[in-house]
Amino acid sequence: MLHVSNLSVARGGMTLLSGVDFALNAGQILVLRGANGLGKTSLLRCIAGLQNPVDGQITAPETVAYSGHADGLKGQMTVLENLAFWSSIYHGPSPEVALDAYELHALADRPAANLSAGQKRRLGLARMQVSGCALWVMDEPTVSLDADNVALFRAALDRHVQSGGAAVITTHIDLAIASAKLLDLTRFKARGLMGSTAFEEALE
Amino acid sequence: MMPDLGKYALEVNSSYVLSLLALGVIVGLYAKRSRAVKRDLAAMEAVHDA
Amino acid sequence: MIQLFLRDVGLSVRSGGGFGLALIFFLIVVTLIPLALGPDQTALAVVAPGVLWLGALLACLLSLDRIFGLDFEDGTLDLLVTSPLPPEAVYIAKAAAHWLTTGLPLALAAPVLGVLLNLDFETGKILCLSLLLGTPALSLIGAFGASLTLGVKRGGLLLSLLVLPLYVPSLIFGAQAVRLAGQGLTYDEALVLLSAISLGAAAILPFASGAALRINLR
Amino acid sequence: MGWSGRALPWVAAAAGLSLCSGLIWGYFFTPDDIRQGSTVKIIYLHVPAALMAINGYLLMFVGALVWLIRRQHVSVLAAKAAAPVGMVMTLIALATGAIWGQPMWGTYWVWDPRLTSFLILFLFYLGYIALWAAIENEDTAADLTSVLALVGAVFAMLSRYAVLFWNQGLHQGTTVTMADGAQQDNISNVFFQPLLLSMAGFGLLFLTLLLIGTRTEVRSRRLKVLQARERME
Repeated sequence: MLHVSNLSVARGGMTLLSGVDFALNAGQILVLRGANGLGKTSLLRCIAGLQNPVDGQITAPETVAYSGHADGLKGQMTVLENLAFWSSIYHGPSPEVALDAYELHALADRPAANLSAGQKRRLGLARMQVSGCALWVMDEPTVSLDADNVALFRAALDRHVQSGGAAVITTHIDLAIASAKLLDLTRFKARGLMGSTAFEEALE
Repeated sequence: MMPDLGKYALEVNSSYVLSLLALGVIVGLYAKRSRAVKRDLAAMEAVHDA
Repeated sequence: MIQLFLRDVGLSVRSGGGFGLALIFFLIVVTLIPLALGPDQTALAVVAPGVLWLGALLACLLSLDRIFGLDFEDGTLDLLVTSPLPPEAVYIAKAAAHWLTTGLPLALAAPVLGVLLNLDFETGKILCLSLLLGTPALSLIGAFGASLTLGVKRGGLLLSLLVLPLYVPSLIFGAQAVRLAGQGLTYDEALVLLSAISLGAAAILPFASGAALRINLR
Repeated sequence: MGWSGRALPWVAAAAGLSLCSGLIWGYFFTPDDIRQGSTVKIIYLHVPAALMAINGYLLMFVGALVWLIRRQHVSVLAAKAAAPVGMVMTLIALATGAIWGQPMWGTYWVWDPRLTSFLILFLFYLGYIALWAAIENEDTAADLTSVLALVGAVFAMLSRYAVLFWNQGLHQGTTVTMADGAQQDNISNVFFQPLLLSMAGFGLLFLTLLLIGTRTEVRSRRLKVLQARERME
């Protein structure tokens, strides 16, 4: 479903990771590990199509569901309205399933602005369900979630991969997902290699 | 030596002075920045090559 | 795309959405003009077309940074660009929502405020028509400018600097049409050219703006 | 970087020579016009500056286009280097035009289409330079300013026609026709030869500054890369 080969990723004109290779099939979860500032987020943004890689190739489905550091919620809209909006943008399944998965029924008519940080995060994760996309690309999904809610997330993730989906997740805590493949990005760290060689050519 | 500019001397002279001043300023700025960047780059490359 | 348009319109009408601020600004500008120029009725009627067009243009400028700014800050824009919706469609939906919540109310309010500046009813109709034809260009150009200055912190002033020169043709043709109408001359040509700018902007700017959005989120 | 470094001293010398000789010829050794008196000598500054103001924007347009299509860094850096020079040229054209206008039209500023278009062109230059300065990431800035330059060029043309529509104007028609032979009808050789020389001077000066500026931008980008590398190590 996702195939990444010889990928180089840059941020702010500096190549952070190079030679990244991995493949992900339907039904698999890939957990990317690595220190802060290593380039995890930049790698995910490349996979989601928000950023162009410096080098290498990504084969991914046409649309993927991406979740970043910000949840992209509108405070003036209720929980249900937020989900319904994203469902219509993706032409995805109805919000009911997502409300079930993250036990958001009681909050459905509450404006998103009145939610706690953990509740907002749950709503952000519930958005992945209404996207209907097979590949989930998630950046630190469990930030500000307590143990119970991490369990909800794990259950939702399990259901997603069992129905033929796949997910790429970055995290710096152990999610304890038994089925997940682990990939430490530290060994792809770019050493002394910079982007923008064009200027050196121009100087010749 | 000065040409007789008649009653428009002020206009003509101020045009020439202002324009040459403006050109001088932009040339000066470009030359100054060019020198500064050239010097910084040379210093940086010297450190790198060493 | 229609969903995004409806959501943007809905958000701006709800509390804290800023709907109506442009209208209030427009009203205040029109109130201040006679205070600055003096109460002479004939003098006011002479400057009314230009003042009303300029007031509408400035009112339009006020809300531009909200078009993409709010969605950029809370991460929605990232999600919209990764969704099946192309950035060009995001731009069109947002510019259209901005027009519906800003340009259209301004166009409808202008003849009413024109009464305050001694603008006669017939000319007021042309003013309304010229604003209806011209404000789409203002929203489209403004949203383009907003997409360019997305990543710039406190980019409001820069946005005005970029957008105002682009507003020149619309302002000239729009105000000219009303002025000609006020003098009883034919104004068709100005209105046609005004609509041509709006149509042209709708044809070219989605691509420029879509590119700018992609570049900014990179 | 190689050929431009070798060419630079020659271009600079040619620029200095033709500019000085053109302006000296124009200032000291040309007769006064019958109607305009000695103010005719302002055209040796006004016309070349106006020409380079427009060519500067044209150059930015081409540079931006080449960058967006071919991703040639040098072309966008040339566009960046051209902008301040073009802006100064616009300023000179505006200032000399206003000074010339005072005795001729009786006022420093009239809202004449041509003057107004130049004022708008000045605003476009300002916007382009301000956008470059506001964006930190260099490649993002290159892309966004290029998009602005393309859209700006379209709107600058539009403004030109809008302004003509708005006011038919006082400005005399273009004095210098570029078509061969036609200039004799318009402007006599006494004025035309030094004008041609100072036009060449302004053009070569523009080219000199463009070369210096582009080389500086290239070096400055390389410097930034090296600094970033140093921070990484």
